[in-house]
Amino acid sequence: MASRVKVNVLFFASLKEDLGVSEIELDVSMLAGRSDLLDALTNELGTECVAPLLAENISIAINRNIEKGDFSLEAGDEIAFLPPITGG
Amino acid sequence: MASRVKVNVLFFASLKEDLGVSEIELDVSMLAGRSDLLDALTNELGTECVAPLLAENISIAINRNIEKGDFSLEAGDEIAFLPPITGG
Amino acid sequence: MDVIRVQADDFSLATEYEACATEAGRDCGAVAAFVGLVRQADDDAKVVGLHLEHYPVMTEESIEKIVHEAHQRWSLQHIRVVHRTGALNAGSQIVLVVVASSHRPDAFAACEFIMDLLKTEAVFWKKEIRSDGEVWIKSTAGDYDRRDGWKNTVASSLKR
Amino acid sequence: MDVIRVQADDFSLATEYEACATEAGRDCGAVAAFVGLVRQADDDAKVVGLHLEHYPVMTEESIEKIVHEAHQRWSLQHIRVVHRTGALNAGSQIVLVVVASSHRPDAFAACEFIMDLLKTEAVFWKKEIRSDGEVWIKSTAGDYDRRDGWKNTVASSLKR
Repeated sequence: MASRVKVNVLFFASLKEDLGVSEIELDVSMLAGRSDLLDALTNELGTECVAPLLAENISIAINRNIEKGDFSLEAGDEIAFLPPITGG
Repeated sequence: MASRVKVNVLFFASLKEDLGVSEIELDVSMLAGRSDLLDALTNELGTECVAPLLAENISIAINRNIEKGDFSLEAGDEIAFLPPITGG
Repeated sequence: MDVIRVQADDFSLATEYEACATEAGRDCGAVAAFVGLVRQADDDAKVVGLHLEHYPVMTEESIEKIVHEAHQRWSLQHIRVVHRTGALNAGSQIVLVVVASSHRPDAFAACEFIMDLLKTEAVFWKKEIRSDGEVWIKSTAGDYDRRDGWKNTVASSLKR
Repeated sequence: MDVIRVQADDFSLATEYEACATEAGRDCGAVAAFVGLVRQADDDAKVVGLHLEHYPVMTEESIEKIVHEAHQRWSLQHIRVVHRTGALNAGSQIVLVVVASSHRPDAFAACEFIMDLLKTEAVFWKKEIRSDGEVWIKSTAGDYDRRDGWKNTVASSLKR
Protein backbone atom coordinates (compact mmCIF):
# COMPACT_ATOMS: atom_id res chain seq x y z
CA MET A 1 0.00 0.00 0.00
CA ALA A 2 1.29 3.44 -0.96
CA SER A 3 2.40 5.68 1.86
CA ARG A 4 -0.14 8.24 3.07
CA VAL A 5 0.33 12.00 2.93
CA LYS A 6 -1.64 14.93 4.30
CA VAL A 7 -3.06 17.60 1.96
CA ASN A 8 -5.20 20.66 2.59
CA VAL A 9 -8.49 21.03 0.72
CA LEU A 10 -10.19 24.45 0.39
CA PHE A 11 -13.77 25.19 -0.66
CA PHE A 12 -14.81 28.64 -1.86
CA ALA A 13 -18.00 30.65 -2.26
CA SER A 14 -21.07 28.52 -3.04
CA LEU A 15 -19.13 25.30 -2.34
CA LYS A 16 -18.16 26.54 1.09
CA GLU A 17 -21.85 27.22 1.73
CA ASP A 18 -22.99 23.88 0.24
CA LEU A 19 -20.47 21.85 2.23
CA GLY A 20 -20.66 23.98 5.34
CA VAL A 21 -16.88 23.97 5.63
CA SER A 22 -14.11 26.08 4.10
CA GLU A 23 -11.09 23.85 4.67
CA ILE A 24 -10.32 20.25 5.62
CA GLU A 25 -7.16 18.27 6.06
CA LEU A 26 -7.24 15.02 4.15
CA ASP A 27 -5.19 11.80 4.21
CA VAL A 28 -4.51 10.56 0.69
CA SER A 29 -2.09 8.07 -0.77
CA MET A 30 1.15 9.54 -2.06
CA LEU A 31 0.76 10.59 -5.76
CA ALA A 32 -3.04 10.32 -5.51
CA GLY A 33 -4.75 11.50 -8.70
CA ARG A 34 -8.08 13.19 -9.38
CA SER A 35 -10.27 10.14 -8.77
CA ASP A 36 -8.34 9.13 -5.63
CA LEU A 37 -8.89 12.63 -4.27
CA LEU A 38 -12.63 12.50 -4.93
CA ASP A 39 -12.83 9.02 -3.34
CA ALA A 40 -11.06 10.29 -0.25
CA LEU A 41 -13.40 13.29 -0.06
CA THR A 42 -16.44 11.00 -0.43
CA ASN A 43 -15.18 8.87 2.45
CA GLU A 44 -14.66 11.95 4.55
CA LEU A 45 -17.80 13.97 3.71
CA GLY A 46 -20.32 11.48 2.29
CA THR A 47 -21.61 11.02 -1.26
CA GLU A 48 -24.35 13.64 -1.06
CA CYS A 49 -22.06 16.32 0.31
CA VAL A 50 -19.43 15.74 -2.37
CA ALA A 51 -21.93 16.00 -5.27
CA PRO A 52 -21.53 19.80 -5.75
CA LEU A 53 -17.78 19.31 -6.20
CA LEU A 54 -18.37 17.12 -9.24
CA ALA A 55 -20.33 19.69 -11.24
CA GLU A 56 -18.86 20.45 -14.66
CA ASN A 57 -18.24 24.12 -13.90
CA ILE A 58 -16.11 23.46 -10.80
CA SER A 59 -12.36 23.90 -11.28
CA ILE A 60 -9.63 22.31 -9.18
CA ALA A 61 -6.48 24.24 -8.35
CA ILE A 62 -3.39 22.51 -6.95
CA ASN A 63 -1.13 24.97 -5.17
CA ARG A 64 -3.06 27.79 -6.86
CA ASN A 65 -2.72 26.50 -10.42
CA ILE A 66 -5.83 25.33 -12.21
CA GLU A 67 -5.39 21.67 -13.23
CA LYS A 68 -7.61 20.66 -16.12
CA GLY A 69 -6.20 17.13 -16.49
CA ASP A 70 -5.06 14.64 -13.91
CA PHE A 71 -2.46 15.36 -11.24
CA SER A 72 -0.33 13.63 -8.59
CA LEU A 73 -0.64 14.91 -5.05
CA GLU A 74 2.29 15.29 -2.71
CA ALA A 75 2.53 16.01 0.99
CA GLY A 76 1.40 19.50 1.92
CA ASP A 77 -0.32 20.24 -1.38
CA GLU A 78 -3.10 22.84 -1.25
CA ILE A 79 -6.10 21.72 -3.24
CA ALA A 80 -8.89 24.23 -3.93
CA PHE A 81 -12.34 23.66 -5.39
CA LEU A 82 -13.38 26.78 -7.29
CA PRO A 83 -16.89 27.63 -8.50
CA PRO A 84 -17.09 29.87 -11.59
CA ILE A 85 -15.19 33.07 -10.88
CA THR A 86 -16.20 36.65 -11.58
CA GLY A 87 -14.35 39.75 -10.51
CA GLY A 88 -14.59 43.40 -11.46
CA MET B 1 -25.62 101.09 -53.95
CA ALA B 2 -26.56 98.62 -51.18
CA SER B 3 -26.67 100.04 -47.67
CA ARG B 4 -23.58 99.39 -45.55
CA VAL B 5 -23.55 97.40 -42.28
CA LYS B 6 -20.88 96.78 -39.67
CA VAL B 7 -19.71 93.25 -38.87
CA ASN B 8 -17.02 91.90 -36.52
CA VAL B 9 -14.28 89.68 -37.88
CA LEU B 10 -12.24 87.43 -35.56
CA PHE B 11 -8.96 85.66 -36.29
CA PHE B 12 -7.76 82.72 -34.20
CA ALA B 13 -4.51 80.92 -33.45
CA SER B 14 -2.04 80.89 -36.37
CA LEU B 15 -4.21 83.42 -38.31
CA LYS B 16 -4.14 85.83 -35.38
CA GLU B 17 -0.34 85.50 -35.40
CA ASP B 18 -0.07 85.81 -39.21
CA LEU B 19 -2.30 88.90 -39.40
CA GLY B 20 -1.07 90.40 -36.14
CA VAL B 21 -4.63 91.18 -35.12
CA SER B 22 -7.36 89.19 -33.39
CA GLU B 23 -10.44 91.24 -34.26
CA ILE B 24 -11.45 93.97 -36.67
CA GLU B 25 -14.67 95.82 -37.36
CA LEU B 26 -15.51 95.85 -41.04
CA ASP B 27 -17.94 97.83 -43.20
CA VAL B 28 -19.61 95.58 -45.76
CA SER B 29 -22.64 95.96 -47.98
CA MET B 30 -25.89 94.57 -46.56
CA LEU B 31 -26.20 90.84 -47.52
CA ALA B 32 -22.53 90.67 -48.54
CA GLY B 33 -21.50 87.12 -49.46
CA ARG B 34 -18.22 85.22 -49.16
CA SER B 35 -16.41 86.99 -52.01
CA ASP B 36 -17.65 90.45 -50.91
CA LEU B 37 -16.30 89.72 -47.44
CA LEU B 38 -12.88 88.71 -48.78
CA ASP B 39 -12.80 91.81 -51.02
CA ALA B 40 -13.56 94.02 -48.03
CA LEU B 41 -10.85 92.31 -46.00
CA THR B 42 -8.35 92.76 -48.84
CA ASN B 43 -9.18 96.48 -48.99
CA GLU B 44 -8.73 96.74 -45.24
CA LEU B 45 -5.63 94.56 -44.70
CA GLY B 46 -3.92 94.29 -48.09
CA THR B 47 -3.58 91.34 -50.47
CA GLU B 48 -0.55 89.79 -48.82
CA CYS B 49 -2.02 89.88 -45.36
CA VAL B 50 -5.28 88.29 -46.48
CA ALA B 51 -3.55 85.35 -48.23
CA PRO B 52 -3.48 83.05 -45.15
CA LEU B 53 -7.29 83.44 -44.85
CA LEU B 54 -7.74 81.88 -48.30
CA ALA B 55 -5.98 78.61 -47.52
CA GLU B 56 -8.10 75.50 -48.16
CA ASN B 57 -8.01 74.36 -44.53
CA ILE B 58 -9.39 77.63 -43.11
CA SER B 59 -13.06 77.52 -42.05
CA ILE B 60 -15.38 80.49 -41.75
CA ALA B 61 -17.95 80.64 -38.95
CA ILE B 62 -20.80 83.12 -39.00
CA ASN B 63 -22.20 83.67 -35.53
CA ARG B 64 -20.36 80.53 -34.41
CA ASN B 65 -21.72 78.24 -37.10
CA ILE B 66 -19.33 76.88 -39.70
CA GLU B 67 -20.50 77.95 -43.17
CA LYS B 68 -19.23 75.73 -45.95
CA GLY B 69 -21.19 77.41 -48.75
CA ASP B 70 -22.00 81.04 -49.37
CA PHE B 71 -23.76 83.31 -46.86
CA SER B 72 -25.42 86.73 -46.56
CA LEU B 73 -24.08 89.02 -43.88
CA GLU B 74 -26.30 91.17 -41.72
CA ALA B 75 -25.52 93.99 -39.31
CA GLY B 76 -23.72 92.82 -36.19
CA ASP B 77 -22.73 89.41 -37.55
CA GLU B 78 -19.68 87.82 -35.96
CA ILE B 79 -17.40 86.31 -38.58
CA ALA B 80 -14.56 84.05 -37.47
CA PHE B 81 -11.68 82.63 -39.48
CA LEU B 82 -10.69 79.27 -37.98
CA PRO B 83 -7.50 77.32 -38.69
CA PRO B 84 -7.74 73.54 -38.30
CA ILE B 85 -8.92 72.73 -34.77
CA THR B 86 -7.63 70.19 -32.34
CA GLY B 87 -8.70 69.77 -28.75
CA GLY B 88 -8.22 67.06 -26.16
CA MET C 1 -27.32 67.93 -15.79
CA ASP C 2 -24.00 67.29 -17.46
CA VAL C 3 -21.12 69.64 -16.79
CA ILE C 4 -18.95 71.24 -19.46
CA ARG C 5 -16.31 73.75 -18.45
CA VAL C 6 -13.59 75.54 -20.41
CA GLN C 7 -11.20 77.21 -18.01
CA ALA C 8 -7.64 78.42 -17.47
CA ASP C 9 -7.52 76.96 -13.95
CA ASP C 10 -6.39 73.45 -13.20
CA PHE C 11 -9.01 70.84 -12.30
CA SER C 12 -9.18 67.99 -9.80
CA LEU C 13 -10.12 64.49 -10.92
CA ALA C 14 -11.09 63.76 -7.30
CA THR C 15 -13.60 66.63 -7.20
CA GLU C 16 -15.09 65.79 -10.60
CA TYR C 17 -15.35 62.10 -9.75
CA GLU C 18 -17.15 62.83 -6.47
CA ALA C 19 -19.54 65.21 -8.20
CA CYS C 20 -20.16 62.62 -10.91
CA ALA C 21 -20.95 59.88 -8.40
CA THR C 22 -23.41 62.20 -6.66
CA GLU C 23 -25.13 63.19 -9.90
CA ALA C 24 -25.26 59.67 -11.28
CA GLY C 25 -27.22 58.23 -8.39
CA ARG C 26 -27.67 54.67 -7.20
CA ASP C 27 -28.07 52.98 -10.57
CA CYS C 28 -24.48 53.89 -11.34
CA GLY C 29 -22.25 50.84 -11.63
CA ALA C 30 -19.43 52.19 -13.75
CA VAL C 31 -17.41 55.39 -13.94
CA ALA C 32 -14.85 55.74 -16.72
CA ALA C 33 -12.50 58.69 -16.53
CA PHE C 34 -9.73 60.11 -18.65
CA VAL C 35 -7.15 62.82 -18.03
CA GLY C 36 -4.91 64.13 -20.81
CA LEU C 37 -1.61 65.69 -19.80
CA VAL C 38 1.14 67.69 -21.51
CA ARG C 39 3.82 65.18 -22.46
CA GLN C 40 7.38 66.41 -22.32
CA ALA C 41 8.72 64.12 -25.02
CA ASP C 42 7.64 64.41 -28.62
CA ASP C 43 10.03 62.79 -31.04
CA ASP C 44 13.37 64.52 -30.67
CA ALA C 45 12.50 67.98 -29.46
CA LYS C 46 11.44 68.49 -25.87
CA VAL C 47 8.01 69.97 -25.28
CA VAL C 48 8.30 72.77 -22.76
CA GLY C 49 4.60 73.48 -22.71
CA LEU C 50 1.39 74.08 -24.63
CA HIS C 51 -0.56 77.18 -25.47
CA LEU C 52 -4.28 76.49 -25.86
CA GLU C 53 -6.63 78.93 -27.51
CA HIS C 54 -10.41 78.70 -27.79
CA TYR C 55 -13.39 80.62 -29.16
CA PRO C 56 -15.68 81.38 -26.22
CA VAL C 57 -19.24 80.07 -26.61
CA MET C 58 -18.46 78.29 -29.90
CA THR C 59 -16.00 76.02 -28.09
CA GLU C 60 -18.49 75.16 -25.36
CA GLU C 61 -21.17 74.53 -27.99
CA SER C 62 -18.86 72.20 -29.88
CA ILE C 63 -18.34 70.15 -26.71
CA GLU C 64 -22.07 70.17 -25.94
CA LYS C 65 -22.69 68.65 -29.35
CA ILE C 66 -20.23 65.83 -28.66
CA VAL C 67 -21.76 65.16 -25.24
CA HIS C 68 -25.24 65.16 -26.72
CA GLU C 69 -24.21 62.59 -29.30
CA ALA C 70 -22.71 60.37 -26.59
CA HIS C 71 -26.09 60.37 -24.81
CA GLN C 72 -27.81 59.35 -28.03
CA ARG C 73 -25.44 56.43 -28.54
CA TRP C 74 -25.22 55.00 -25.02
CA SER C 75 -27.14 54.79 -21.75
CA LEU C 76 -25.32 57.31 -19.59
CA GLN C 77 -26.22 58.89 -16.29
CA HIS C 78 -23.79 61.75 -16.19
CA ILE C 79 -20.97 63.30 -18.20
CA ARG C 80 -18.39 65.87 -17.13
CA VAL C 81 -15.91 67.49 -19.50
CA VAL C 82 -13.34 70.04 -18.30
CA HIS C 83 -10.90 71.51 -20.82
CA ARG C 84 -8.18 73.98 -19.97
CA THR C 85 -6.95 76.88 -22.08
CA GLY C 86 -3.99 79.22 -21.93
CA ALA C 87 -0.37 78.41 -21.11
CA LEU C 88 0.27 74.90 -19.75
CA ASN C 89 3.68 73.58 -18.69
CA ALA C 90 4.87 70.04 -19.41
CA GLY C 91 3.19 67.66 -16.96
CA SER C 92 0.08 69.84 -16.63
CA GLN C 93 -3.41 68.42 -16.91
CA ILE C 94 -5.16 69.52 -20.13
CA VAL C 95 -8.51 67.78 -20.32
CA LEU C 96 -10.74 65.59 -18.19
CA VAL C 97 -13.70 63.42 -19.20
CA VAL C 98 -15.76 61.51 -16.63
CA VAL C 99 -18.71 59.33 -17.65
CA ALA C 100 -21.13 57.42 -15.40
CA SER C 101 -23.31 54.56 -16.54
CA SER C 102 -25.02 51.48 -15.18
CA HIS C 103 -22.70 49.27 -17.21
CA ARG C 104 -18.99 49.41 -17.98
CA PRO C 105 -19.14 48.93 -21.78
CA ASP C 106 -21.23 52.09 -22.12
CA ALA C 107 -19.03 54.10 -19.76
CA PHE C 108 -15.82 53.06 -21.53
CA ALA C 109 -17.14 53.56 -25.05
CA ALA C 110 -18.65 56.97 -24.31
CA CYS C 111 -15.52 58.23 -22.53
CA GLU C 112 -13.30 57.18 -25.44
CA PHE C 113 -15.79 58.53 -28.00
CA ILE C 114 -15.84 61.92 -26.29
CA MET C 115 -12.04 62.10 -26.19
CA ASP C 116 -11.75 61.06 -29.83
CA LEU C 117 -14.24 63.72 -30.91
CA LEU C 118 -12.64 66.40 -28.74
CA LYS C 119 -9.47 65.85 -30.80
CA THR C 120 -11.11 66.60 -34.13
CA GLU C 121 -14.41 68.42 -33.42
CA ALA C 122 -13.86 70.64 -30.39
CA VAL C 123 -12.94 74.24 -31.19
CA PHE C 124 -9.46 74.53 -29.69
CA TRP C 125 -6.09 75.44 -31.11
CA LYS C 126 -3.01 73.97 -29.56
CA LYS C 127 0.51 75.27 -29.98
CA GLU C 128 3.43 73.21 -28.76
CA ILE C 129 6.20 75.27 -27.22
CA ARG C 130 9.24 73.14 -28.00
CA SER C 131 12.94 73.44 -27.38
CA ASP C 132 13.30 74.00 -31.16
CA GLY C 133 10.44 76.46 -31.64
CA GLU C 134 6.65 76.77 -31.62
CA VAL C 135 4.31 74.61 -33.69
CA TRP C 136 0.55 74.80 -34.11
CA ILE C 137 -0.65 71.22 -33.78
CA LYS C 138 -3.05 69.65 -36.26
CA SER C 139 -5.14 66.55 -35.78
CA THR C 140 -3.32 63.54 -37.19
CA ALA C 141 -4.56 61.01 -39.75
CA GLY C 142 -4.90 58.63 -36.79
CA ASP C 143 -7.16 61.14 -35.02
CA TYR C 144 -9.45 61.37 -38.06
CA ASP C 145 -9.43 57.57 -38.42
CA ARG C 146 -10.57 57.19 -34.83
CA ARG C 147 -13.34 59.75 -35.29
CA ASP C 148 -14.47 58.08 -38.51
CA GLY C 149 -14.43 54.68 -36.79
CA TRP C 150 -17.26 55.88 -34.56
CA LYS C 151 -19.32 56.93 -37.59
CA ASN C 152 -19.37 53.32 -38.75
CA THR C 153 -20.81 52.07 -35.47
CA VAL C 154 -24.55 52.52 -35.74
CA ALA C 155 -25.89 54.17 -32.61
CA SER C 156 -28.87 51.84 -32.23
CA SER C 157 -26.72 48.71 -32.30
CA LEU C 158 -24.69 50.01 -29.41
CA LYS C 159 -27.59 51.08 -27.26
CA ARG C 160 -28.63 48.39 -24.82
CA MET D 1 6.39 49.05 -10.44
CA ASP D 2 2.73 48.41 -10.97
CA VAL D 3 0.45 48.19 -7.96
CA ILE D 4 -2.06 45.40 -7.34
CA ARG D 5 -3.99 45.35 -4.09
CA VAL D 6 -6.84 43.16 -2.84
CA GLN D 7 -8.31 44.68 0.28
CA ALA D 8 -11.41 45.02 2.42
CA ASP D 9 -10.89 48.76 2.87
CA ASP D 10 -12.29 51.36 0.53
CA PHE D 11 -9.92 53.09 -1.90
CA SER D 12 -9.55 56.63 -3.19
CA LEU D 13 -9.40 57.34 -6.91
CA ALA D 14 -7.70 60.65 -6.06
CA THR D 15 -4.86 58.92 -4.18
CA GLU D 16 -4.37 56.25 -6.85
CA TYR D 17 -4.43 58.83 -9.65
CA GLU D 18 -1.80 60.98 -7.93
CA ALA D 19 0.40 57.95 -7.30
CA CYS D 20 -0.03 56.89 -10.92
CA ALA D 21 0.96 60.31 -12.26
CA THR D 22 4.07 60.28 -10.07
CA GLU D 23 5.08 56.76 -11.16
CA ALA D 24 4.36 57.39 -14.84
CA GLY D 25 6.75 60.31 -15.17
CA ARG D 26 7.00 63.07 -17.75
CA ASP D 27 6.32 60.99 -20.85
CA CYS D 28 2.80 60.39 -19.57
CA GLY D 29 0.17 62.01 -21.77
CA ALA D 30 -2.88 59.92 -20.93
CA VAL D 31 -4.41 58.41 -17.82
CA ALA D 32 -7.49 56.22 -18.21
CA ALA D 33 -9.29 55.20 -15.04
CA PHE D 34 -12.26 53.07 -14.17
CA VAL D 35 -14.21 52.58 -10.96
CA GLY D 36 -16.85 49.86 -10.61
CA LEU D 37 -19.57 50.40 -8.01
CA VAL D 38 -22.34 48.30 -6.45
CA ARG D 39 -25.48 49.15 -8.39
CA GLN D 40 -28.70 49.18 -6.42
CA ALA D 41 -30.97 48.26 -9.30
CA ASP D 42 -30.77 44.91 -11.05
CA ASP D 43 -33.89 44.04 -12.97
CA ASP D 44 -36.76 43.95 -10.49
CA ALA D 45 -35.13 43.05 -7.20
CA LYS D 46 -33.15 45.68 -5.35
CA VAL D 47 -29.54 44.92 -4.65
CA VAL D 48 -28.80 45.69 -1.01
CA GLY D 49 -25.15 44.82 -1.28
CA LEU D 50 -22.46 42.44 -2.44
CA HIS D 51 -20.36 39.87 -0.69
CA LEU D 52 -16.98 39.37 -2.35
CA GLU D 53 -14.78 36.40 -1.61
CA HIS D 54 -11.25 35.73 -2.88
CA TYR D 55 -8.45 33.19 -2.61
CA PRO D 56 -5.43 34.94 -1.12
CA VAL D 57 -2.29 34.80 -3.28
CA MET D 58 -4.09 33.03 -6.15
CA THR D 59 -6.32 36.08 -6.63
CA GLU D 60 -3.37 38.47 -6.66
CA GLU D 61 -1.53 36.19 -9.09
CA SER D 62 -4.54 36.08 -11.40
CA ILE D 63 -4.54 39.90 -11.52
CA GLU D 64 -0.78 40.02 -12.05
CA LYS D 65 -1.21 37.81 -15.08
CA ILE D 66 -3.81 40.18 -16.57
CA VAL D 67 -1.61 43.23 -15.89
CA HIS D 68 1.38 41.46 -17.44
CA GLU D 69 -0.59 40.72 -20.58
CA ALA D 70 -1.68 44.37 -20.82
CA HIS D 71 1.98 45.42 -20.80
CA GLN D 72 2.72 42.97 -23.60
CA ARG D 73 -0.09 44.36 -25.74
CA TRP D 74 0.37 48.10 -25.26
CA SER D 75 2.96 50.72 -24.36
CA LEU D 76 2.08 51.52 -20.76
CA GLN D 77 3.97 53.40 -18.10
CA HIS D 78 2.06 52.35 -15.03
CA ILE D 79 -0.92 50.25 -13.98
CA ARG D 80 -2.78 50.21 -10.66
CA VAL D 81 -5.51 47.72 -9.80
CA VAL D 82 -7.31 47.80 -6.46
CA HIS D 83 -10.08 45.26 -5.81
CA ARG D 84 -12.15 45.11 -2.65
CA THR D 85 -13.43 41.99 -0.89
CA GLY D 86 -15.92 41.34 1.89
CA ALA D 87 -19.30 42.96 2.46
CA LEU D 88 -20.07 46.00 0.29
CA ASN D 89 -23.25 48.06 0.47
CA ALA D 90 -25.07 49.41 -2.56
CA GLY D 91 -23.21 52.46 -3.83
CA SER D 92 -19.84 51.22 -2.58
CA GLN D 93 -16.75 51.19 -4.74
CA ILE D 94 -15.69 47.66 -5.77
CA VAL D 95 -12.79 47.92 -8.15
CA LEU D 96 -10.41 50.52 -9.55
CA VAL D 97 -8.12 50.37 -12.58
CA VAL D 98 -5.79 53.25 -13.49
CA VAL D 99 -3.52 53.07 -16.53
CA ALA D 100 -0.92 55.61 -17.67
CA SER D 101 0.51 55.79 -21.17
CA SER D 102 2.07 58.28 -23.56
CA HIS D 103 -0.98 58.01 -25.83
CA ARG D 104 -4.70 57.79 -25.18
CA PRO D 105 -5.54 54.79 -27.41
CA ASP D 106 -3.17 52.59 -25.38
CA ALA D 107 -4.44 53.88 -22.04
CA PHE D 108 -8.11 53.36 -22.99
CA ALA D 109 -7.61 49.93 -24.53
CA ALA D 110 -5.52 48.61 -21.66
CA CYS D 111 -7.91 49.92 -19.00
CA GLU D 112 -10.89 48.30 -20.71
CA PHE D 113 -8.92 45.08 -21.38
CA ILE D 114 -7.99 44.79 -17.71
CA MET D 115 -11.60 45.34 -16.58
CA ASP D 116 -12.90 42.81 -19.12
CA LEU D 117 -10.41 40.20 -17.97
CA LEU D 118 -11.04 40.88 -14.29
CA LYS D 119 -14.66 39.87 -14.96
CA THR D 120 -13.80 36.43 -16.31
CA GLU D 121 -10.21 35.63 -15.22
CA ALA D 122 -9.69 37.15 -11.77
CA VAL D 123 -10.27 34.78 -8.88
CA PHE D 124 -13.19 36.39 -7.08
CA TRP D 125 -16.66 35.20 -6.18
CA LYS D 126 -19.43 37.72 -5.94
CA LYS D 127 -22.73 37.18 -4.16
CA GLU D 128 -25.53 39.67 -4.64
CA ILE D 129 -27.53 40.32 -1.51
CA ARG D 130 -30.95 41.19 -2.95
CA SER D 131 -34.30 42.06 -1.51
CA ASP D 132 -35.50 38.64 -2.73
CA GLY D 133 -32.52 36.57 -1.58
CA GLU D 134 -28.85 35.91 -2.21
CA VAL D 135 -27.39 34.91 -5.57
CA TRP D 136 -23.84 33.92 -6.51
CA ILE D 137 -23.11 35.85 -9.69
CA LYS D 138 -21.62 34.22 -12.75
CA SER D 139 -19.93 35.94 -15.67
CA THR D 140 -22.45 36.51 -18.45
CA ALA D 141 -22.22 35.46 -22.09
CA GLY D 142 -21.50 39.13 -22.80
CA ASP D 143 -18.56 39.03 -20.38
CA TYR D 144 -17.07 36.02 -22.17
CA ASP D 145 -17.69 37.64 -25.56
CA ARG D 146 -15.79 40.73 -24.46
CA ARG D 147 -12.88 38.63 -23.18
CA ASP D 148 -12.81 36.60 -26.40
CA GLY D 149 -12.91 39.79 -28.45
CA TRP D 150 -9.46 40.68 -27.07
CA LYS D 151 -8.08 37.28 -28.12
CA ASN D 152 -8.81 38.15 -31.73
CA THR D 153 -6.81 41.37 -31.58
CA VAL D 154 -3.23 40.41 -32.25
CA ALA D 155 -0.97 42.01 -29.71
CA SER D 156 1.67 43.08 -32.22
CA SER D 157 -0.82 44.95 -34.38
CA LEU D 158 -1.91 47.02 -31.39
CA LYS D 159 1.53 47.91 -30.18
CA ARG D 160 2.73 51.21 -31.55
